[in-house]
Amino acid sequence: MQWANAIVQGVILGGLYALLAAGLSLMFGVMRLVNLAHGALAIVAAYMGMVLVNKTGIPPFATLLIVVPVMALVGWVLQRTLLNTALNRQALAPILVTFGLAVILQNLMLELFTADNQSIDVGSLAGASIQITPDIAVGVFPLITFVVGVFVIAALQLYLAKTTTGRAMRATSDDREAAQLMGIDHRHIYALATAIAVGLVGLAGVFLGVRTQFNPTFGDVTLIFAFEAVIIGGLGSLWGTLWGGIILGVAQVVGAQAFPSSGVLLGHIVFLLVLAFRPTGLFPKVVNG
Amino acid sequence: SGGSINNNTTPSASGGSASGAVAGTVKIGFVSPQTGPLAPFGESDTFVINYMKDYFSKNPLMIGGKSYGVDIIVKDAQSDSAKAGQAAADLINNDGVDIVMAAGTPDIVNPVADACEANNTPCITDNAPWQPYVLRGKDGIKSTFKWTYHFFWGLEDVAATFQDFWGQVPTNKKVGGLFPNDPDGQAWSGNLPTMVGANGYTINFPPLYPNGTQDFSAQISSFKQNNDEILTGVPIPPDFTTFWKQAKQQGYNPKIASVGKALLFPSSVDALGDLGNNLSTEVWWHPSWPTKSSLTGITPKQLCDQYETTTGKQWTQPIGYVEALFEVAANALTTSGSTDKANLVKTLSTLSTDTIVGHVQWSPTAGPTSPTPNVAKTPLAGGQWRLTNGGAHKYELVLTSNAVATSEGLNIPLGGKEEALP
Amino acid sequence: MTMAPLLTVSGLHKKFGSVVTANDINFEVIAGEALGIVGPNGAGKSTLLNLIGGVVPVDQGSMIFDGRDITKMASAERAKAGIGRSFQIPRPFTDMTVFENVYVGSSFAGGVRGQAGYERAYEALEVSGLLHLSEKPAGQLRLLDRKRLELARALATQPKLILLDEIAGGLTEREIPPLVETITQLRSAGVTVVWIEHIVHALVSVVDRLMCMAEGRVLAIGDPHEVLKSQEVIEVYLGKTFDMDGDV
Amino acid sequence: MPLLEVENIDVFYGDVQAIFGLSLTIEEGQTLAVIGANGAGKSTLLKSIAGLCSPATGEIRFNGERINDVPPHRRVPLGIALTPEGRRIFPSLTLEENLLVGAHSKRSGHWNLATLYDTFPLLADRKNRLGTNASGGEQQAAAIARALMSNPRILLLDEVSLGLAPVVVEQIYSALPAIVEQGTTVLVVEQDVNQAMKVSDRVQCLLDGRTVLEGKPSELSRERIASAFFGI
Amino acid sequence: MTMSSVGSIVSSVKVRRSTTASNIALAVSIVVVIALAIGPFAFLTKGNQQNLVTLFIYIIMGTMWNLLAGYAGMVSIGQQAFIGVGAYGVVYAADQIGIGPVAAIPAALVIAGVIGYLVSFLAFRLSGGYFAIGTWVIAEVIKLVTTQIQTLGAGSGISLTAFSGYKPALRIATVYWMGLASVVIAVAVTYLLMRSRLGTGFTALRDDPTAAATLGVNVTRGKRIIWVVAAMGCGLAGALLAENTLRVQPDSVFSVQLTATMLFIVVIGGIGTIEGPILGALVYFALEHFLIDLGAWYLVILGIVAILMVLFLPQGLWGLISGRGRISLFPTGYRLMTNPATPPAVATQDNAV
Ligand SMILES: Nc1ncnc2c1ncn2[C@@H]1O[C@H](COP(=O)(O)OP(=O)(O)OP(=O)(O)O)[C@@H](O)[C@H]1O
Ligand SMILES: Nc1ncnc2c1ncn2[C@@H]1O[C@H](COP(=O)(O)OP(=O)(O)OP(=O)(O)O)[C@@H](O)[C@H]1O
Ligand SMILES: [Mg+2]
Ligand SMILES: [Mg+2]
Repeated sequence: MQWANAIVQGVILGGLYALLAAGLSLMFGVMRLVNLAHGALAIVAAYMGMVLVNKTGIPPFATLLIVVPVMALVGWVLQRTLLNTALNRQALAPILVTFGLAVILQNLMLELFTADNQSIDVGSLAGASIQITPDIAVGVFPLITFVVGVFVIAALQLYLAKTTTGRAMRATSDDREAAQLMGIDHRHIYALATAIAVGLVGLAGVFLGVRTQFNPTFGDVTLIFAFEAVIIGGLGSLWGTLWGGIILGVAQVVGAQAFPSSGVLLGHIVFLLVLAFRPTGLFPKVVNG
Repeated sequence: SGGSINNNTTPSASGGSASGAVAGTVKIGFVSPQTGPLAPFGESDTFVINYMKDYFSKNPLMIGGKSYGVDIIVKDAQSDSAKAGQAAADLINNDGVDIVMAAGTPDIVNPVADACEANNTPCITDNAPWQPYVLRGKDGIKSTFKWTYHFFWGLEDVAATFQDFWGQVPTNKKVGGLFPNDPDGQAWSGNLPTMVGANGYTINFPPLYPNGTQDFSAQISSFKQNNDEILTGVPIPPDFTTFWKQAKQQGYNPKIASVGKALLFPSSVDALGDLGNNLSTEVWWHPSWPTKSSLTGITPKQLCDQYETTTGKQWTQPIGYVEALFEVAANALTTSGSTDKANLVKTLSTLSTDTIVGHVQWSPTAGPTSPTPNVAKTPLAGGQWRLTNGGAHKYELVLTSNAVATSEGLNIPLGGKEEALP
Repeated sequence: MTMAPLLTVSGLHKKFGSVVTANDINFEVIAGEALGIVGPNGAGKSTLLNLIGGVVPVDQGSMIFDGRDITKMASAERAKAGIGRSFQIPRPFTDMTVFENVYVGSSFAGGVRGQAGYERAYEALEVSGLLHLSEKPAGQLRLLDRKRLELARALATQPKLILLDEIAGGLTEREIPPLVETITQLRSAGVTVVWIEHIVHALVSVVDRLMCMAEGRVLAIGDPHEVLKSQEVIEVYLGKTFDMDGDV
Repeated sequence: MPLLEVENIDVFYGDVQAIFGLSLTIEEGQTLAVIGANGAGKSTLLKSIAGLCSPATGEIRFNGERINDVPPHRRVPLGIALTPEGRRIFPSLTLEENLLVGAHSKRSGHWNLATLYDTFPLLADRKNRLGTNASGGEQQAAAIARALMSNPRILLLDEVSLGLAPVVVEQIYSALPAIVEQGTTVLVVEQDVNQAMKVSDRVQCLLDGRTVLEGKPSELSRERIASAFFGI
Repeated sequence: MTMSSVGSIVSSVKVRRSTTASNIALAVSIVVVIALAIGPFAFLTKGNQQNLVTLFIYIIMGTMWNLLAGYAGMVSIGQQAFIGVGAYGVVYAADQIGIGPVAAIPAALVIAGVIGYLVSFLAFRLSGGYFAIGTWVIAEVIKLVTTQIQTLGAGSGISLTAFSGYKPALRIATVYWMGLASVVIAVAVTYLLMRSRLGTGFTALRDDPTAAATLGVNVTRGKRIIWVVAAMGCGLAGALLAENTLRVQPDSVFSVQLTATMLFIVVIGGIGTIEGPILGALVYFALEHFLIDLGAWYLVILGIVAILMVLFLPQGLWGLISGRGRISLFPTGYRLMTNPATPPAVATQDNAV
């Protein structure tokens, strides 16, 4: 029963990873951009949510109505200013620029909010749970996170596959110049993709802020797990990212059940095994040519 | 806001003498984590250092009959032990400090002490239990020290304090242990079980998990299965929050939870929302301590109030310990009568100071105040965080155990009795 | 010229996902000959060169080159064994000069370093008509010179067999004859040539034999004019209105 | 009024000048072939018209309006479509999705999926194939069809027959009359001079970034073209 | 066949590999190194020596990351793995095997090399973005495994005690000389590697691995050599770090921040040159020295500087100084001197033979 519980909790944790990774996956997929500022941006959103809750007293979930659009706007501006220029430079540029951005954001937050641990208070929801069997109980909030994660991935997948803009995004990701020749403004498309991605980071950040305590340097920890989810699933494949998150979550929790000192380690090892045997991830987007 | 750090780091106070001619300057180096993940430990340093600079500028030290100005040079360890070691070596070899001080977790204290040993410079540290400080060689072998001195409580005090809590609430005496694989977690898990075993408590702890773990289902199911009615441990605050919320969700409800580190700072407890109520923790220092500074005469209550008005934040426990470092250093310098380094360590080896955190006394052979040479013990108490429901702060730390401190001769008033968790 | 096969390809298979690009390919390249390869787009011609050159691993089948089984050999080893190749889309080392590009060929696969390597590279440049650009960064070359560089690099490896993939593609009618001339000379110097080209008349003026591929199979192989007259080849490749005489 | 006028443009790549004071005029409904040796500047000319290169001096007018400063993605809605050198099919999209992206600018007209599948039957059979898996010929056909999806007033075709099997070249050229019939103006760059002469109303020959010869195919002899080609 | 049968016979092809600037640079470097070597007897205080060791560590780190990314195109964010291995290796060799602090440094280097070699079989299954993240995860794995080893202090870390008999001045000078030797070796090995035929092959690999392979460059072997050398170099940096600070703690020596430092050094100095990382390390060291007192603002400034460099000065400071590579103090290229003065007039059109 412990094992069943571990699997259930792992799947649920995977939902959080997928939610965290969705924006990363989108930017990876559309712009081939490895966004190392992803974690820091999530923490920015968490602080934003916290300040809103503390200052205005609005319910935590209502902050999403402000945090997500504001983060989306941040994403838009970021792309139009720094990232579009970076994408025109050498291959290393985006990695370096987003890394620099992460350092800047982290330390600005340190100046603004100090290194104190903070959290977004959701009151009694924090401890609420649903009893599934006598031995398995699932937290309501983690469950909400999981459902939101799945919903976000599904919506994003549909958006990319079925809408004109989604198609334009994929086309631009394949060949930027050719897309321009189709009448697509690549800077607009990229900015839109980044806006969506950073908006999703905002969503994930608020959920993270409710789930645990955060401080300005907390982003690094989440970043590596989100990356693993994206890569296990295969670059650019959103369903892959969801599966990647779930596989990672289950590996960590079930791993910890077997070897409590090595849950995180076993998660990493599963990740490396996937890479060793399927270097392009489990659900790669295209056969590379 | 944490305030700007730059004005503390440049040497100052050297010229500001209020009482006649200054014969020289003593340089005190101070290493603290001001940025990075350990920054909460260094947060109050700025306040205390400014307070001390202000004091020394008006009250030069009298050493060997001469008046000395005091230069305090602060270096940021950036929460990194390698940087902490480098900072200490830099203070010694480039800034030429006479004495080095450091505070805040073994990650900072240990490398600074190592650097001072290697560079033959006196060093005074605190804010880390003495066991991880002493046992840091190969296989946790006890190191011997010549130049470095430490004062703090030890794990035996935590064990005693926690048992004092636990005795106040009826339980099955089964304890679940949540220990991370870091210096604190290693030291606690290595010592606590035998220390509480004598009184019939058994600690069930799964192998140490790495910091940053995102899911504690394995630990929770182990505690549930073992029916551990008591929870203890020394997790970092984010991990404890993750754990505690999950424990509630998965139906693990211990009767009492006594946790170190995660519950040290009020901000961490605030961040638990209402789930922080009645969690208990060891208390190093508290405004109600019946002590005062041997240097400035300030009382704990006054110092905390001053901190709260200056920074607008709730008082924290490291404040007293940072102040105490300066008391000890000043006492050592004046007692030794010179700034000679060898002379200073000789003085330190038997130095006795009644500081704002309690009595600090080293002795060359193990004794009641000094479990091992170079280490002095300070009193410990215990308390519970209670929701104030509309008070100045969300939570107040209410003292519920003073057994250890009392046995060491410090009579700390209790604020209440230990209450069981809901 | 001897009639001994320099390269024997037997039962070669290759699939990319569901796309079969080599389907039981069998043929021999005779030492000293020039073999032309034509075939519709996507027939698997470039893939075949990739398989021979070791850029892409074989699914099934074997290849014997110069008496050695090269089926599992790494591409660097094949280059050392004497297989040189050019790429359909030129792949210069953009951060190096033209000379350095060619020196990579002579010093690695060619196995001659230092002075001897420099001389080999120099010769290859001269043969390919690139000597005057030798100090230019290869990234700044235009298409024609990039194609020449492909040839020069392959030559510098001192190959026994040279695999050419559409080196005349994109060249104008007037630029083709000199290239044809270079290849003819190489051949008469004893280098075996396998050449893929859609400019059929250029190909036919050089090669001894012609192979036509379609859908990963060998459709026909033999005398160029015979092959071009084959009904199947006309259908899948040449088209009914094809006119051999295509120059300006 | 001519549909497209290029007047005295100079185009640079960094420090390198590729086009020198070039001019060109094309009337609506005409087919113009641009020929010339390697590096003559043909692709650069088309890229300048499509907006991927911007002339340092001179003017490009479309339908009488100066478009020098209009970015490439805004030229598509005006009715300019380029089939670039190397096809540039989107590899991770199916061929049909490639065509749909071509319709991004939402210009209406004769061309849509149905009419294009009629004109290029080979695409109809393979519409669900990923771009990356299509053969060179399929890609070329898709690239032309994709450009037509924007119902351009002028279609710019670069190196239509490069690297294609003769039979595919034949198929593609046989689709050209249907395009012209819809009133689409065509500017084609072609290596194969014979092909160029067959399909065009007018031929313009470039050498080193300048026009060296122009006229009706019927008026130009092989010798004049040959000498114009290489400047001898 | 010989090609001479188709081309003209060449008797005296001349290729130059050094320049006046590089000869001067070599001479100056030798003088500087000698001066630095006698420094502890003459003009360097203990504090200077310690600071210089930090600078040496930065130079080694930058040089190694540049070797990987700048020369071999392998963008790794997991180099902290080898710093950690080097640091722990030195403690293990010096204290636990007991070979003393000096011999422990080469021992740590070997340990890092062996682990680097083994890890390469996993890491090399990845490329591009996968490789970057994969190496980071590998570093985390090595850290997590290290923290399970009780004799190495597990999660608490461990102090280096081998120096306990040394007087401070001798200890500091010993570490300093080891550091100086290390930095000279690291830079020299990198330079010689890049100057060798292998180096030419590596540059080719970075530009186009497929084409390089068909010209006989053994891709995997070449990459593996670079990877192992970089692992050993980072191990060396880690060993020096441990000897300079005397305490090794997992979160510190396995911190991804170390790779960030390498990245900043290379970006500031200029990627793909020998000079760049050296210059970058000097600038980074100076920035750290002067701005560290600004606390968090220091890192904000560093971040801004790095972003601006990447966007507006992608060749780094060295690129600016050298006039986009026109001056090279450590040239690796081949200049063909036997060049026909002018190209044949119509060479571009029809002189293919
Ligand atoms: N890596 C790959 N992944 C998937 N499909 C591939 C890959 N490489 C080649 N193909 C497919 O294999 C088929 C054969 O390709 P190849 O390049 O060998 O054709 P070709 O005969 O050289 O054609 P062309 O004359 O157009 O150059 C094509 O359909 C191509 O899309
Ligand atoms: N991206 C570029 N950077 C620098 N120079 C370029 C670039 N593209 C083209 N050139 C140069 O501009 C000139 C004209 O090139 P362009 O591609 O327009 O010629 P073209 O007539 O299309 O030739 P081709 O038949 O080879 O396609 C050539 O000298 C070429 O080297
Ligand atoms: Mg091909
Ligand atoms: Mg062109």
